[in-house]
Amino acid sequence: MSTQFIPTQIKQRHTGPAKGSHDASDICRCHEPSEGIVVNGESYLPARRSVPIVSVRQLDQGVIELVICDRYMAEHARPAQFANLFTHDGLRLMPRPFGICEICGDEVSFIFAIVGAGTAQFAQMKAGDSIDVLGPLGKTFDLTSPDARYILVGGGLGVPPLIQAAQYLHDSGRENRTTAIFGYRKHHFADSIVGQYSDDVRSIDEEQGNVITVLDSMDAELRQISDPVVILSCGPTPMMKAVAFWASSRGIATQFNLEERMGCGYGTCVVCVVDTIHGRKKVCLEGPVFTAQELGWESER
Amino acid sequence: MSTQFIPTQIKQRHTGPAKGSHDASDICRCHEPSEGIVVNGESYLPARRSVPIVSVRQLDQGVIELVICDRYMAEHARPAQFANLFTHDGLRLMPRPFGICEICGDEVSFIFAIVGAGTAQFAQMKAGDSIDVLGPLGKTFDLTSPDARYILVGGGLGVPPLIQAAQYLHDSGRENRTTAIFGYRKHHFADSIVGQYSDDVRSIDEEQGNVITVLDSMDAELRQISDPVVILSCGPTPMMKAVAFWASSRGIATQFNLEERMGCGYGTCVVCVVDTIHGRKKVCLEGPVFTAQELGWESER
Amino acid sequence: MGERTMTTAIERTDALSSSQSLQDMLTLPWKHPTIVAGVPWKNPVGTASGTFNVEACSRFYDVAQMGAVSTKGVSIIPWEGNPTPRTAETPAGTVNSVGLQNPGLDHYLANDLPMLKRMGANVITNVAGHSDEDYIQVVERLADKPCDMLEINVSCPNVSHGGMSVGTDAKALHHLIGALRNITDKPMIVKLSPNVTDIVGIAKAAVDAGADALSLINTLVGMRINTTTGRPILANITGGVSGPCIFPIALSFVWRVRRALPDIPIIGIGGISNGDNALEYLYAGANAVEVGAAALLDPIAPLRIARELDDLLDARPELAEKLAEGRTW
Amino acid sequence: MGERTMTTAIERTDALSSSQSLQDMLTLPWKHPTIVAGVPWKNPVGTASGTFNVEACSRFYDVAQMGAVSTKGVSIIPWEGNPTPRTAETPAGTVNSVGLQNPGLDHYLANDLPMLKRMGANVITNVAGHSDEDYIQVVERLADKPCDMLEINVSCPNVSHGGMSVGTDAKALHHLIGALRNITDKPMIVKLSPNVTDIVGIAKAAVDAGADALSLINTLVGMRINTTTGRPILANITGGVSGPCIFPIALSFVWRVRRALPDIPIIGIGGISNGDNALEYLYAGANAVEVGAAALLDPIAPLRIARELDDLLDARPELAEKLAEGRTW
Ligand SMILES: Cc1cc2nc3c(=O)[nH]c(=O)nc-3n(C[C@H](O)[C@H](O)[C@H](O)COP(=O)(O)OP(=O)(O)OC[C@H]3O[C@@H](n4cnc5c(N)ncnc54)[C@H](O)[C@@H]3O)c2cc1C
Ligand SMILES: Cc1cc2nc3c(=O)[nH]c(=O)nc-3n(C[C@H](O)[C@H](O)[C@H](O)COP(=O)(O)OP(=O)(O)OC[C@H]3O[C@@H](n4cnc5c(N)ncnc54)[C@H](O)[C@@H]3O)c2cc1C
Ligand SMILES: Cc1cc2nc3c(=O)[nH]c(=O)nc-3n(C[C@H](O)[C@H](O)[C@H](O)COP(=O)(O)O)c2cc1C
Ligand SMILES: Cc1cc2nc3c(=O)[nH]c(=O)nc-3n(C[C@H](O)[C@H](O)[C@H](O)COP(=O)(O)O)c2cc1C
Ligand code: FES
Ligand code: FES
Repeated sequence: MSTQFIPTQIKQRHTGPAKGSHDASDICRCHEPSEGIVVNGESYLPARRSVPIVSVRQLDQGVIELVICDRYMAEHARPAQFANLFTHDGLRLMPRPFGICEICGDEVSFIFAIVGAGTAQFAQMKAGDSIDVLGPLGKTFDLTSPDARYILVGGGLGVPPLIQAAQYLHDSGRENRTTAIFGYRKHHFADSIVGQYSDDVRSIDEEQGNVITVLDSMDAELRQISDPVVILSCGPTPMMKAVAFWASSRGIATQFNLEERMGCGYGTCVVCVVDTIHGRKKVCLEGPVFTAQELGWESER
Repeated sequence: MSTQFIPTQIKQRHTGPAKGSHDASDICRCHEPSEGIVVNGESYLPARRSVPIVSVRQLDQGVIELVICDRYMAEHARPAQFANLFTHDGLRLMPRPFGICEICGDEVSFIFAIVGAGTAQFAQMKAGDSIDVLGPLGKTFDLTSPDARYILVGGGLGVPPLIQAAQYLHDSGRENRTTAIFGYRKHHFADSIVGQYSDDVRSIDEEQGNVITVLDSMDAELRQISDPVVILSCGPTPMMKAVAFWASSRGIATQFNLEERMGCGYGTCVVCVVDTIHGRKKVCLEGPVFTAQELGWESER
Repeated sequence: MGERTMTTAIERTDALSSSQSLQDMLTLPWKHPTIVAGVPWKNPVGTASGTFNVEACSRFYDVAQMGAVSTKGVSIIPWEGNPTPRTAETPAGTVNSVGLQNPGLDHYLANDLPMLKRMGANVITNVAGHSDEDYIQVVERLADKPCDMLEINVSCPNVSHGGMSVGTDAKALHHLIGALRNITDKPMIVKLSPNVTDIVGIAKAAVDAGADALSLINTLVGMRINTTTGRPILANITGGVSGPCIFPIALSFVWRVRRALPDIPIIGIGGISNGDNALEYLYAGANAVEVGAAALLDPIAPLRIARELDDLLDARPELAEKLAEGRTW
Repeated sequence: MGERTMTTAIERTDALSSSQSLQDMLTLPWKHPTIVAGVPWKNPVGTASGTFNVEACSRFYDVAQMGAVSTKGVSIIPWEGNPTPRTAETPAGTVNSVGLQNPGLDHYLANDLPMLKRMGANVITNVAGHSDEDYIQVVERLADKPCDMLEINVSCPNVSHGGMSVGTDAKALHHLIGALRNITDKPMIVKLSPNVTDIVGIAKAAVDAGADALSLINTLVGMRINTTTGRPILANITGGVSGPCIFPIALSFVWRVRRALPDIPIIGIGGISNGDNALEYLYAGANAVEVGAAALLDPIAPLRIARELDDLLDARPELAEKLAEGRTW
């Protein structure tokens, strides 16, 4: 097995007690009901709300893990769903969407790169601070096939939804059915995290090649599997297109988690569209998961 | 003596150690040089800067005292000068000007009413937080006459510059030359503060009358004084005009501390003007102190 | 100091500070209704076109609680809009270039409109077109449909033909609105563009031609540039700016049109993020308001703002009474 | 994800985050000069008219360090401006109605101009008038005075005659600028109003009539209302909106004029609060920028922004070289 662990501490959140400077049971009480809000017999989703931050830590240069406490999101989020985070800054009002990463009790983690003003501000936040969130948003990966073998192909900051997929499969007793192929620029910052949920982590960095190199090396192995193979992928568009091409030429099903600049994140503004074979679709509401077929990526390279 | 002390604690800041949750000597080190900034032999004023908050406390319902630590301001501020405070809120960028109240070591206090968004945010701040300030700004009361008797006539939130005048006179050995006549809506929230610097505090609230009632009661007393009498006043415009009329009919000199909505506070935008007999003048740079004569208030009522 | 008062309400109703429960927001009776061009609104707050999609929003709140809902611009055939990215952040706002992507009138009539009416919403159908003929076809087909009002969007900065070009030319606008007036009896709101020299001239042209009400403003033309690449962020280069940043500008448009046209019903739009902002529009002379960008930041913002305004109007019985009778401040 | 980069510079140069010392800001050599209408600027950042007063600002920094300083509008006789209150806060901005209060040309020539030149500043004299004749008199008397450039303000929203009415009418503008061109050889910048339907038409009129450069934008018409009294906050009712809120709008004006007029020098103005904002203007096609409202919030903001831009240009040698030669991106 080619897993490479970098010297960040292995996370204990899934099995051990919650981290952060506050006691989780204490911090997590003030929240949304876990069942949405029922008024006159109609059930409504919780809207934007302020929740406490449990911890903020740096995983790598410019890569941050931020953990919030929100019971509703923790109970309802499914792999590939995302949440909008908001700054406290009146000059920067727009939503920042991030893939939901790990879920532990009432806690939900996000992993993001500092790329601009909002992420820089989030990185400065501390345990105990509050942050506004909306979510979970969007549709999930299709993980319904009970005997499928899932290959999680992630690039850079595309790994969070794949970690959530690994955790979900793990928690539903299918951890032996996942392989994580993560491509990093340099440090393998997420290996220890996904390693909690999958014992087959084959990561790679720029010096070593790319995710296609790893897929190629699995070719023979995959041919021998009789179960259906499904690739879940999230990362830079060129990477995802390469994965789509690789998989389609082998008849392997693929599901891609897309990103697009968003206005609202919940389907009301038609800002976040992507071209599909069925026309322009909202990534936030009709996605973020699309198959290679829907995207017309099967024959492209 | 008609001084009325309300049951707020007497402030010890002038004589005792600094309040606030931080040790003042610790909190006050990180700052502006006290002598402005000299570059190439030219001396410049310090511009906007971030300074620590030493304490925030409520003096009365909706009336707050906020103390900052800023050595430059503490050393250079003179009575009637003011400072711009700024919110941390990108939606509310404009300066909030406040009269400089007490000075103690490197600490400077402000007293303000919560009247809008900015003051509400300042009231929420805590010791140890930082706040952006610019100042001291504006001109000072003329307190050069060594033997004058100063009557400080303040209304509501107009008292801070008069407290600073009382402190200044006190610190230059003239505390027996000040009488503070403060008119309050209800609670006499500043008596204990000004009482540190003046032993003649004659305050009044709406139920008891107004500052003119007190001035009238001093009429005989004042006629017997051979020293020049100078009234310093700050408060609602109708009050100040009444004071101007009362004083001018008695030949008493008056200096008024005006307020006007400001764009910059340091004389660059011409937003804050007041009509004077010499034309429209900038309150922030050519004021905030003007005499009744300059304002043409002598004959008005 | 004469100016200082203890009653400024700005902060009390600030965005997201509301602690009202959704339960209360959805069930309390509305105290202060209004009437716009003869159509009763249960409160003076509507959703603004392009920021309200019934499927998306009704998951968060009962859309029938709004004074009205203005739908995304509907065109006679489906439009695919502009390429992405379609949004960029601006200080205290956003600039978007959706370009009126919408699935077309047939889809609207088969899906959104029946769903909205089933839910009990007061529906304003926002109408888009590339040409007079486009608008005419949509309005004609809506004549017997159960929408309550029409809002003719002649002010979208993101479509090259029609859209803003009609809304910035008094003559062209007069011609279009006159033509539409001939074919519909529905209360017709004309939505105006702020990107003009003479808003009063444009407003008068719309009213002369038969508009029953005006809504203003649509977005202001704007853009952002990525300083890493040196290129515009929006694929369409420019887009429409909305959000709190445009609030004072939009307010002055409403004020100026109200001064020039004392009787026409006006819906104020632009940068509203709390009840106090909405109130400023009512004092500027609006009969009602629509909330746009704020809904992008929080799905229930329009409802929260309606509740805040409803409470603020308690202390202003004179204004509330005028609104209730379809008059304005 | 293709879009994600690690190099966005917005935050690095955010307002007030600069830790550069005043010492450095005032003494380091400038690396990236520009040329506007033949006049060398030591850096591409000037102060905007109405937010720079030499007496007030020179107490905080050496004004000769700016690329240029644009003075408050100067009229032939003293103007007393509008009544107070003259300012109100707006989301991420401010609205003002100073109304061009200024002590008149004689005072300017006796005080401000000599003081500025003694200090070594590159001086743009901003010219105000109520009529063509007003402007002509000021420009005539400035012909032999030591100011470096003229900026003709035909875009102030706060004066009833002249001011914006000239700046929103291409014909009137062409007439005025033509008349001024006949009487001055000084580099003449015409400052344009954003409150127009067709900025390109206006810009062309100014250039055809002999403008050497354009500066844009002046403020957008706006207002605020006090919801306690129901009355406008500004005594003048409406005023001009400036500050970060107008940034995307102003940027698009510069972009559009640059596309239509590839060769005219342009000074970008509006909502600049850091070096990265200034850079967006340069990529939009400006040769230089002016900083207005940011200086109200911090006296040394213009200098800080100039330093931030100077550093940002280090990594953009191609752009820097073009600017140094008086060309644009
Ligand atoms: C569904 C979805 C899931 C995502 N998940 C992750 C994740 O798990 N980890 C991670 O690091 N990043 C993720 N991203 C990208 C992330 O949203 C952006 O990096 C982030 O919004 C940048 O914010 P900023 O304030 O730092 O940048 P700024 O440039 O200051 O942002 C300005 C505006 O542009 C938007 N924006 C800027 N870059 C992007 C981008 N690449 N994609 C979308 N919007 C952008 C911001 O949301 C904001 O509205 C995701 C994006 C989407 C759409
Ligand atoms: C020279 C001077 C000294 C002052 N000293 C004091 C003092 O010691 N104590 C005190 O309580 N108040 C004082 N004031 C008034 C104080 O500045 C305002 O109460 C305060 O700015 C209101 O801010 P806000 O954010 O709460 O109100 P908002 O209404 O949210 O403010 C919006 C904008 O309007 C301005 N503004 C609003 N009301 C006033 C006002 N009455 N005067 C000037 N600007 C206003 C604010 O500065 C801000 O730019 C002084 C004003 C001036 C000009
Ligand atoms: C994403 C988005 C899409 C919009 N689409 C439309 C539209 O289809 N038709 C229309 O008339 N206005 C449209 N608008 C304009 C808004 O209805 C509103 O006039 C404008 O955004 C100003 O209000 P705000 O500041 O509250 O957003 C759109 C605005 C946004 C932000
Ligand atoms: C208080 C104030 C006064 C102004 N006075 C003038 C003026 O006299 N002449 C002029 O051409 N522009 C004037 N302006 C407009 C500014 O120069 C500038 O064009 C505008 O404020 C936009 O830039 P900003 O967002 O950086 O402030 C004034 C602006 C402000 C805020
Ligand atoms: S972001 Fe608004 S519809 Fe997707
Ligand atoms: S507030 Fe700007 S000159 Fe006084």
